[in-house]
Amino acid sequence: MRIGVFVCHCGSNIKATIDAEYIAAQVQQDAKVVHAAEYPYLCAEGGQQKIINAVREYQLTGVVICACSPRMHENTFRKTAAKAGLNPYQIEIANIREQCSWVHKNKDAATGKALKLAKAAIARVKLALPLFAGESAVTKRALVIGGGIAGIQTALDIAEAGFAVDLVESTPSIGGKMAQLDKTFPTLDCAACILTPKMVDAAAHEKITLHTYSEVEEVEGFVGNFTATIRKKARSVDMKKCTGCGACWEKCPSKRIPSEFDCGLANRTAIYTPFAQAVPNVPVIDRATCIKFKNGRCGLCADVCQPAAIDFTQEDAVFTQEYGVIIAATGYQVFSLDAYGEYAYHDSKNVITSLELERLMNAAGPTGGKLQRPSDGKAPKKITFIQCVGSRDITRGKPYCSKICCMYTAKHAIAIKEKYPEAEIEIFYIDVRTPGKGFDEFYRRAVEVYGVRYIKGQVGKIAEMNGILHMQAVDLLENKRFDTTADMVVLAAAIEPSPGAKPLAQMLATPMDTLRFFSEAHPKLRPVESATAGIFLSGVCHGPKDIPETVAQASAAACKAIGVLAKDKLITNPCVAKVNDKKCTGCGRCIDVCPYKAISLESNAAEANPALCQGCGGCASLCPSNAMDLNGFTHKQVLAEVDALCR
Amino acid sequence: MQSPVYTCSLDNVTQLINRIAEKMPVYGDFGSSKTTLSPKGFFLPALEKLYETAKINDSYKITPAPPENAPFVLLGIRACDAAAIEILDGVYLNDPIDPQYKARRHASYIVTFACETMGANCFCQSVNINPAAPKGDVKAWVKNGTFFWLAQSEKGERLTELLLDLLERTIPAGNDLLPVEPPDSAPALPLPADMLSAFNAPVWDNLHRACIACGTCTFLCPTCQCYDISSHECTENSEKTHCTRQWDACLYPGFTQMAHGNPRPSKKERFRQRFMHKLVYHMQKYGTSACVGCGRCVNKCPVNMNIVKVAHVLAQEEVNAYV
Amino acid sequence: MSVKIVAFCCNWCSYAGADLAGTSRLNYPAQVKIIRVPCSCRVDVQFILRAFVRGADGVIVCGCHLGDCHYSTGNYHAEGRLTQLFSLLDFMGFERERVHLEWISAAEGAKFAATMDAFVTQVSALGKNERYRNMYTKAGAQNE
Amino acid sequence: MNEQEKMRTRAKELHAAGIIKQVLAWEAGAFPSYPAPAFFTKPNAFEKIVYNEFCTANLSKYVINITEKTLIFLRPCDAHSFAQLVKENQVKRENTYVIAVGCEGCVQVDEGEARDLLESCRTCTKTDYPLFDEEINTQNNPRESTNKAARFAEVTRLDSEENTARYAFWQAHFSQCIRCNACRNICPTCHCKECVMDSDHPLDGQFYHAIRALHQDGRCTDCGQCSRVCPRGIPVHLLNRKLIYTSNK
Repeated sequence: MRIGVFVCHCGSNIKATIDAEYIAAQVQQDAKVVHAAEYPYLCAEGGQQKIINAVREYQLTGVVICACSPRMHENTFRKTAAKAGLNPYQIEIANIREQCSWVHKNKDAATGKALKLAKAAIARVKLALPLFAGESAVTKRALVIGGGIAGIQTALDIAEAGFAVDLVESTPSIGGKMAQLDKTFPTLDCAACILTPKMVDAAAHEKITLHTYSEVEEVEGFVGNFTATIRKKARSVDMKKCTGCGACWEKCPSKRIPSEFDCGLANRTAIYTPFAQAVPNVPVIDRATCIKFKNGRCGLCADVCQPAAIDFTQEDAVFTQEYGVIIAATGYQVFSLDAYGEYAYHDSKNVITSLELERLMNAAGPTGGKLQRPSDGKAPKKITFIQCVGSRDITRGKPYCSKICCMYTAKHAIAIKEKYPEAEIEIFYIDVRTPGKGFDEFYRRAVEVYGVRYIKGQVGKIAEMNGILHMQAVDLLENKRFDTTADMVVLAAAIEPSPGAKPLAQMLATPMDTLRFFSEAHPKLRPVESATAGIFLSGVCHGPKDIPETVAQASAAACKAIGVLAKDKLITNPCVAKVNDKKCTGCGRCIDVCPYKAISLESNAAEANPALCQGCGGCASLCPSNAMDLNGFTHKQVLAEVDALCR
Repeated sequence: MQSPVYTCSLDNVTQLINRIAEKMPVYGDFGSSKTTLSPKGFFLPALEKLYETAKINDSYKITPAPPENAPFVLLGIRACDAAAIEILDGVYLNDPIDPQYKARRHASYIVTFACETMGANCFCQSVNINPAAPKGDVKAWVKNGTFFWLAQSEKGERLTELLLDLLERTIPAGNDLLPVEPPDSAPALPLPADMLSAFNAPVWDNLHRACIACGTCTFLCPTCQCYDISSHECTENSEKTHCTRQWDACLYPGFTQMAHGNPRPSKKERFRQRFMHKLVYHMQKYGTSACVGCGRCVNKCPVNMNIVKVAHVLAQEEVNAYV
Repeated sequence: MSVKIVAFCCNWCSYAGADLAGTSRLNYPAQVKIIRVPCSCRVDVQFILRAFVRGADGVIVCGCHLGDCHYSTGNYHAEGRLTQLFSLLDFMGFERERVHLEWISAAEGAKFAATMDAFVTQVSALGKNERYRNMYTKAGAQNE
Repeated sequence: MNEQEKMRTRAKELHAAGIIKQVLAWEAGAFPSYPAPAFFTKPNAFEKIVYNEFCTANLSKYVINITEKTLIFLRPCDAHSFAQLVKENQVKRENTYVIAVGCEGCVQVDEGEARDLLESCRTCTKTDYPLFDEEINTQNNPRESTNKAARFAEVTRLDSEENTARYAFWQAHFSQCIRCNACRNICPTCHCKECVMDSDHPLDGQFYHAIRALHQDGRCTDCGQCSRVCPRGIPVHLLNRKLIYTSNK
């Protein structure tokens, strides 16, 4: 056994609090360490070459890298070892940066600990067996969950690369939040004009299958071999026959249902499509409010439907499908303002959220695009916008900045001034954040060309008295409190992950942060991949973003997914469970602990299927006779590591 | 010339013991019956440290454990245990002599005590040991309410000199002595005729199945003498190691574990080895069986398997449950 | 002599949390030494007891929050197994405060540092671990 | 106790009918109150089957990996151990013919005299037989309700004490341990081919009892054999009973 130890300086990150020479010297006391060296940047090209040369020169059979966290460069150094002809799994990393030099200021303590960690890694590498990655097939099909612009863009990109995609959307039509918008910043082009073509492309693309009004219920398997169970909720309309003529929803007598698409500002019928340009343009019967389903009478829609597409007996259809990759695109929802009673959102009709304003401004909206006060329908002369409602507020709201509110409020201001030049607009803000391309120029036009008043301050309280909204406010720049009035107040409410995100994350066994956004594999280096192999993140499900960023990330996620689908076979993780059948008594206790059902009993001894096993080790630590062991984390290795650390 | 017999009254026997205790530590007493554990632990402790090694820069220093030769007295040893000690002497004091055992054995004074009645599972008479006439440096017995003390060896005389002022010389009358041959003769423990027929007897196949190979019988047996030597790293710092000797049992799977494996692979061979050693191999080499009939194994075996049953089954060979 | 602490951290959450404590330049005592395991359910009862026998004074096992485990049910098994171990150790008279189980996510660097701080203080209050090593010796006779 | 007669007759009948090849029961020993587990293959030996309060050994472990069809007599504690072994594929149910026998508890024997009831029988709460083909006198299992309270009395008493007192209690016991492994070798659910405490010496024997108890967690049938066979009288069953106690909570 010939071990080489390489201690990295990581510039000053390690060198500052750890004496690298001392460690390189001390580890040589171990007879099996035949070479020890230190280097300013081991992960750099030069550093890796130094390792390769040393492996060849000293015929090393094991390498220990004392540097940053294995989560950062384990794969880099495994590739380096492979290049030098060493088995990639006979390399061990001692984490002396994130878990030593950066967290301990006292140099002696840090150096002492680093030496212990190095010895532990040496103890592990002495027992590291050469491991060879296995292979597993890849199902050439992708599953995109969420039909907003993010899901649509990802689906289109994957389909363009020639792979089949299933796009699952829980509402009756794809389009997501963007479909509800009027204009989009910074170019003020109409949301529907740029979205609907993509929706149609997605529906028309022969590689994309749309599953609207459907939900994913269960996901099993692993990258390349996912199996998803999807429930297509009964629309009560036969999609093949329906032409979308609309006769049914004209005749439907149950008309007083608040439309979710219009944020409740308008009503819809029991049989409905969310909006005119819905894709697929096939209505859905909302069984909770349809009279036929409630008490068996009516059925008018069936009578007027020429193609006889209405089918009240339709059942939910549940099907399972294999996928190679899964992309989460569950989007966002507006943060509930219940905690913000001072803005009288629930008391006064004229205090609305920005999304509701989008519907009021939209030509296809409840008011046909005319800006009216929801209370009396009059055109508001004076409108006040309040920014950061719920955002950047650790006490009652979300700790993060929702990123898109400054820009869409500026857009609203410009759009209103375009249509109603005499309207007076005040915007209370903490900071105006305009980081994107052409964003600040857009905001400057709102102030200079359209005369929108930006007040750096907060509104304390809003109360509506005989139709007028009275506000106590403070102007931080003038450092004065003042009262003001308005006909309408628009709250730029925070955005949060949609409710479907948490259950989906648990189904996919993908980590989520405490704010219910999907956790990316690495904030800077792998932003569109989740921590679970084969699962990618597209759009706001990963964090607040505007449309340009969402589309960019959607395409990036598609590209990563294509990276997997393009392969015929995937290299499987060799650190999987293996059984010593001489010791195994066939008691079967390990079978129940395996989350991947990878273990089966063959002729009275257990066997772990390397393609299914993900290497969690639950079976290895449960087995009383140590018959089951885990490659890469064997009993002997961990025990040796414990010894090295405790002595 | 036989040394004189001394007596003293029952109640100042404790004075005798205290007097000896002033000179050297005393273990045991003239209790009602034999001890649960056998006295072999005084000569061959369950765990003893043989030597220590310490690494000093690149050489090693070995410090053997000091021999324990401080004198001590064992009181109330019964005939079976006294005979057992002689059996152990035959093994450990003949070539190659075991230094640790020798140091302890030469420092020891054995004061035996005669048994009037047989314990529930005692069968010493079946292996021709007379409970009333134990060997040992000094033989003591109680008859008609008086305590008798007879030195039987040079060590015994040295011990008696300490107590001359407490003891009176006497010429024991006829009935003061204990009967020479055993009070009621029990059936002799049958010993196998020859080694080969015992080794290949088919009864072993079934006889061993009840045994759970726990080794309790070897642990309690006064004549079981096998040990294992192993060295351990000191937990505090890895530069120091110590080598220890501890009792082992032929019933354990690791007993004769060698590089290629174990010559006695299954419990059957190991079970057979235990009784073959006691009844046959020892008889061949030393002329007596290694069983002294103390009955400790009979009493404590968790599945009630013992040497008497094995001997009877081996010898009787008539059709019975095990064939 | 300061106490020795061994921390078993699961690769997906608590080990990443420890790394985050590093990238945020937080601070916790140097006696804590981390062993990476794929999941908290990989921590075998033998590893914990071996650490104590070899001289550790405290052992802490960290895993993902329940429901967040990368292997979906790993931390449930870990919790079941370790609760039984801790209750048995307490029953045998060992100081229950020398062992601990904590759920720490990849986003909780601060919580990681705080947990380690608290655990080191808790174990230091108990001092060196004598009981774990002397259970089988007559009041410490044999073990030097 | 006329089960003994019925057991002998049933054994002969079943053997004669060719249903079974051998019988596993207890056989009178060289000394009266020491019956030992034994396999009977010859019909005329069936007369030697005994069944009394001295039959303390649990028979279920002897049938692991048995190949010939064997008649086995099981009391409630043996039956639970046997059921656990069947569940863990250690014995093929079809290789066994099980007769459940009534049990009034066994007694500890020391120096030939019968002492009081075994601890496990004093605290026995089992009256059911999970698996059996026939029954003999199973109705007269006297399980007073006091047993239920007695079962965890010692565990709760120890729990209520200071942990230093508990440590002293266990150190006094464990320092007597001679690692003879009788508790492991008699335990029906301890059936590893090679015990981890023998080969790898992961803990140099320390915590042998803790590890053994945890290996039986969820599987131990509380038959009490481990404490019964301990030559040093260490109450190791309390460790398993504590685990049962906590997992019941």
